[in-house]
Amino acid sequence: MEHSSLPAVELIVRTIAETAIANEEYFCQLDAVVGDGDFGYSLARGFEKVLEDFANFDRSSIGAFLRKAGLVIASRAGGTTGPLWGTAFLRAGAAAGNRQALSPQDVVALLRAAVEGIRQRGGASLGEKTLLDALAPAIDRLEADLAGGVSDGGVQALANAARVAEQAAEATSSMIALRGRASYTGERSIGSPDAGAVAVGVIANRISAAWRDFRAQRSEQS
Amino acid sequence: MEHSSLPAVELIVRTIAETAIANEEYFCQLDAVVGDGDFGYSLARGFEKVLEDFANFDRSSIGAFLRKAGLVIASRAGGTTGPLWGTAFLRAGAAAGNRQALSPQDVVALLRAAVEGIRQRGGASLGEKTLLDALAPAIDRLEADLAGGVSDGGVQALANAARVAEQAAEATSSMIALRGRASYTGERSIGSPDAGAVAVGVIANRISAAWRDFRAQRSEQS
Amino acid sequence: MSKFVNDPKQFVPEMLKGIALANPDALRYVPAYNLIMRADAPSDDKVSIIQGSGSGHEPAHVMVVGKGMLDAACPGDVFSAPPVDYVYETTKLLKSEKGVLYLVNNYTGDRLAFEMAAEMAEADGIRVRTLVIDDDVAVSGSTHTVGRRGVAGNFFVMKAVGAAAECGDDLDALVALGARVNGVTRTMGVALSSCTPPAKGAPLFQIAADEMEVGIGIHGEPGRRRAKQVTANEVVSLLLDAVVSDLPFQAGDRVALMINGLGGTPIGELYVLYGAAHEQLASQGIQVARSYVGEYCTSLEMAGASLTLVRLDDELMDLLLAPAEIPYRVF
Amino acid sequence: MSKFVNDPKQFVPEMLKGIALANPDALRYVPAYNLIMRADAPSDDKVSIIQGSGSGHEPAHVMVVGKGMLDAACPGDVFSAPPVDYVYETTKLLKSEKGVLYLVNNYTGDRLAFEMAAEMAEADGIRVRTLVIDDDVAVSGSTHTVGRRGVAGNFFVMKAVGAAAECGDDLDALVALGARVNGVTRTMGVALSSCTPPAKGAPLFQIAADEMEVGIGIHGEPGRRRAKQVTANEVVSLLLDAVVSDLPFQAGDRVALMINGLGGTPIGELYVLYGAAHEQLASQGIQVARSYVGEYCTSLEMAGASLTLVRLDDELMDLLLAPAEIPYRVF
Ligand SMILES: Nc1ncnc2c1ncn2[C@@H]1O[C@H](COP(=O)(O)OP(=O)(O)O)[C@@H](O)[C@H]1O
Ligand SMILES: Nc1ncnc2c1ncn2[C@@H]1O[C@H](COP(=O)(O)OP(=O)(O)O)[C@@H](O)[C@H]1O
Ligand SMILES: [Mg+2]
Ligand SMILES: [Mg+2]
Ligand SMILES: [Mg+2]
Ligand SMILES: [Mg+2]
Repeated sequence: MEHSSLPAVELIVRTIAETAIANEEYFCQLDAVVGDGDFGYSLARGFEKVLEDFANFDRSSIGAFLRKAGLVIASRAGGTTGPLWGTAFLRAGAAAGNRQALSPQDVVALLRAAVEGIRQRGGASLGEKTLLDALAPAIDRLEADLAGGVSDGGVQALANAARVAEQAAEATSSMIALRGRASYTGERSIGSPDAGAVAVGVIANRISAAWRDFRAQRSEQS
Repeated sequence: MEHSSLPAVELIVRTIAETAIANEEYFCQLDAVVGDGDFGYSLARGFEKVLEDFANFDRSSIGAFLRKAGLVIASRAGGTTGPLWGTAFLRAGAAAGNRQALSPQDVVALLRAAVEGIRQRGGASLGEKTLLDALAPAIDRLEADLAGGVSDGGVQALANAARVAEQAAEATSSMIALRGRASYTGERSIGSPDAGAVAVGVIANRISAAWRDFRAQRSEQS
Repeated sequence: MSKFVNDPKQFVPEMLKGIALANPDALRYVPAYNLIMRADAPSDDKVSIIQGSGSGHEPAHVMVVGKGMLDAACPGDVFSAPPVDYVYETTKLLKSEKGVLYLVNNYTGDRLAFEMAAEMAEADGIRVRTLVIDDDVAVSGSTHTVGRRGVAGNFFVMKAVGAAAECGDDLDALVALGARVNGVTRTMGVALSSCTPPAKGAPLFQIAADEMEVGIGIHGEPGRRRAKQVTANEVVSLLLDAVVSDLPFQAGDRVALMINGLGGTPIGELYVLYGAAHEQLASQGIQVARSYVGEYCTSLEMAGASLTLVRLDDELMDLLLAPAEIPYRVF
Repeated sequence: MSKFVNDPKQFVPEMLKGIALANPDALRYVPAYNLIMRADAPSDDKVSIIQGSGSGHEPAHVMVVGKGMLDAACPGDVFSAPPVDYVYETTKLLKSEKGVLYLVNNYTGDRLAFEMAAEMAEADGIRVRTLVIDDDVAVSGSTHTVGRRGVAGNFFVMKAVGAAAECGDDLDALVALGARVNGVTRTMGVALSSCTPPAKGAPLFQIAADEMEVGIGIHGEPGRRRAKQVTANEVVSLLLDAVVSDLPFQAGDRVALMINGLGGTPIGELYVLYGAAHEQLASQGIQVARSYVGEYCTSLEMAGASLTLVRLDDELMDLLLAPAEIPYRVF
């Protein structure tokens, strides 16, 4: 993670997509407990299309690549998920601009831009039992770990961030849902974690593992 | 049953009515197996009204009394049951005419008229799995038993007829329904008795018991 | 029993009261005979058309009383033919110089009630003729002495004779027309679930979650066979096979196609069936010239659908398109 | 899963195909965007009205596209807001000099999709305004940052602005009218059963046979509370209490009363509810001047109903009575 280039970004996006598709049913089930059960479906439809068009994405810059992913998600995924996740990728793309590689600080800035996009589009604050409640603390931890510099290309930092995301997702159980379809369950939403937050945890975990493998391969090759 | 007078006819009609009402659910269940489950309901609604209006029925003759019962049944009971049972009572009433008492032969003639009414109205033949399959053989038996004259006022003859009705009703199990709603079940109707036939058996049984009690009371009093 | 009901025995009267309250100007309700009639009927310039049957098939028939359709409906309890009295009293109230037409779905109970009522009304000097409707192809074969059942196709008979009666056609002409419509109308249905009459409180029959009853009657009577559920396209194929081959409908025919919901199936699914039926018919050279998708003749909350085809000619098409005003409406 | 369905993922497209085949002259279907539009739209003399939402609420909204109602509907999958793309492409196809009106039921997913699409369309020079509908009184109180849901009352907004648009009213006038209608419309529903989205294959939520969910949303979202089932009259009381007290409706008001079926409840039961509601309102001095009983906004095959009241004035009554032609029809 010294300087992440397009292949690294491709790996991350592909990993997110594959994880979303592999967990379609699980994410739906989570959403069914407090929401309306379509979260996994919407997410999978969006990322299916991402993989379908993947080869033809604009690769002129990291920003162009991420924006294209965002457009595809927004255009194909329904529900609240399409606009929110689409906006996240669009904003990350805008933050990346026409860079060909990203510094660790760039990565954090890009993630912050994504979070800010979700916040603006959906109007949610922290503590309202949404994916933000897993995403924001994970980015905080990542920023802290990366701040002092890393020697392993960020493998450990990503693992830590993933663990934080998972724990934070778990912790949404005690929150009362105030956003999205889940909010209608009111008090009844207490006791089950937010589907979006759990998805962030699962995806962060898969990214962390994929990144570790990717780095391992690279060091073998070098 | 030497000479049945209006009180005896009243007793029989009342017994039929009370039996129909008491067995509403049972008769519905039977009809639900091969038919549409409303037989007990229709029968009970008709005879409920008979009991309601009972006190005000025309008692100028046995015929008038039975015709009134028939009209009430036909007017109040729905389904196939209303027209068929109504017609039966109307025809029995017509056969009784303005008699004030009935000889055993009159009773048989009156029952035959009822059966003929059902046959004409509904178009069914014996063996088509209808109430006729219990009613007709029971009347045959009654006629045979009464033919030689009886010493007990017909108590034994009625008991025999009731037993025949019950057995004949049971025997409809092996028939294929060719009339009424049950006919749509076709082959599937085999194995369950006809609801109307079972009702005839149950009612005949109650009449037989009621008649025995009625005779016993009369001989005590005399 | 997941139903909106108060006293189950009052289900039908309370439903009728609701219909009357929702249509205070157009309809009159006579509680004594479960009677819903046009407020402006009878008229001596028009044959009075009466339909009656068990309840539980709504909108048939109490919600299709009005200009261009029925003049009156006198239903019995749920799934039970009306008592003779209801029919007779209804007939007296709808008496017209031009006569009274009974539309009767072919079930023993209904036929007998209308037959006895007709005898009584004729004794009073009222001219009555009866048209029996029997469009259901599920029931066939020599064992069925009771004949075919009348099901959703009765809508087309009511619509056609209703429109013709509005034009002043006389009783004999209406009987002939109705017989002609009935003669070109064929239906078959399939049930995916049972249904529960309010006063019974339990399902009418048992059917497994993955089964269907092919050729179901509208009172839960069994049809041709019990089978495993199949795809929507396959359901359409087997219904069409039975219906098309029966008349038979042939390449070049123009038809009306009705996909009728049995009460518990959402209209979205009915349109899936409709699309498949329309295309399968087209591939046989049969052109759908008019479509009807929705609930016309139901079995309480039964999940299922029936498919009706009517062979059209210009006269029949005009009658189907003629205006009508009934409680069952969108706007 | 007792449903008429082929590939569950193709459920919505196949339904839309059926609608298109049944209405070849009046409608156009664009499969790429789940789009059903009037064949004669857009027109520069008329604001184009677009509604989109998850599917599974039929006849809303794909079956109410037509003269006097919507110009187009672009639904998402079952219970899922449409993707932004569908809305954006629909907007481009319906572009009119007089502008485009979005009618959006107040759910986060729908709002976000229409908001993003509006941004994109406006960047293309299309004039777009959005009207958010939120008639459901079940959702209230300070914790509900997302606000009230849009449910069956959206019919009245569509009908009124649809009629006004047909008369040539401009975009701002339609937004004002729609807001006015939404402001006098209140709804609450109750579910007696759950429902099963085709692609899910299992019920959305669990509810015991003798329970009801009071204040249910049209996607199976929970309402105010879970309770034991009560009589039809009691159901009406508790719905009316919530609805009447909310606006509040008052003695002397003239209202439209809608009893909307949620998909699995037969219309006979809806009329039992209607009768009770009509009488209870009358006893409060509130006069029902127009009735709507049937299915307007459903949740697949859910057993249940919602009750909507609209406070009427003469203008609104005229708009409700204005003619309209849509696929959802009887004749
Ligand atoms: N306003 C919001 N802001 C941020 N995240 C949200 C918001 N609303 C919902 N979410 C997230 O989206 C997830 C649900 O997505 P999805 O099922 O597509 O939405 P819905 O069915 O509510 O339209 C929730 O679990 C939550 O994490
Ligand atoms: N045509 C007929 N002739 C004589 N009896 C008949 C006929 N049809 C039906 N039944 C009798 O009536 C009973 C059913 O009555 P009911 O439930 O009222 O009729 P349905 O529901 O078929 O209209 C049957 O069990 C049978 O005994
Ligand atoms: Mg969801
Ligand atoms: Mg029966
Ligand atoms: Mg019956
Ligand atoms: Mg959703």
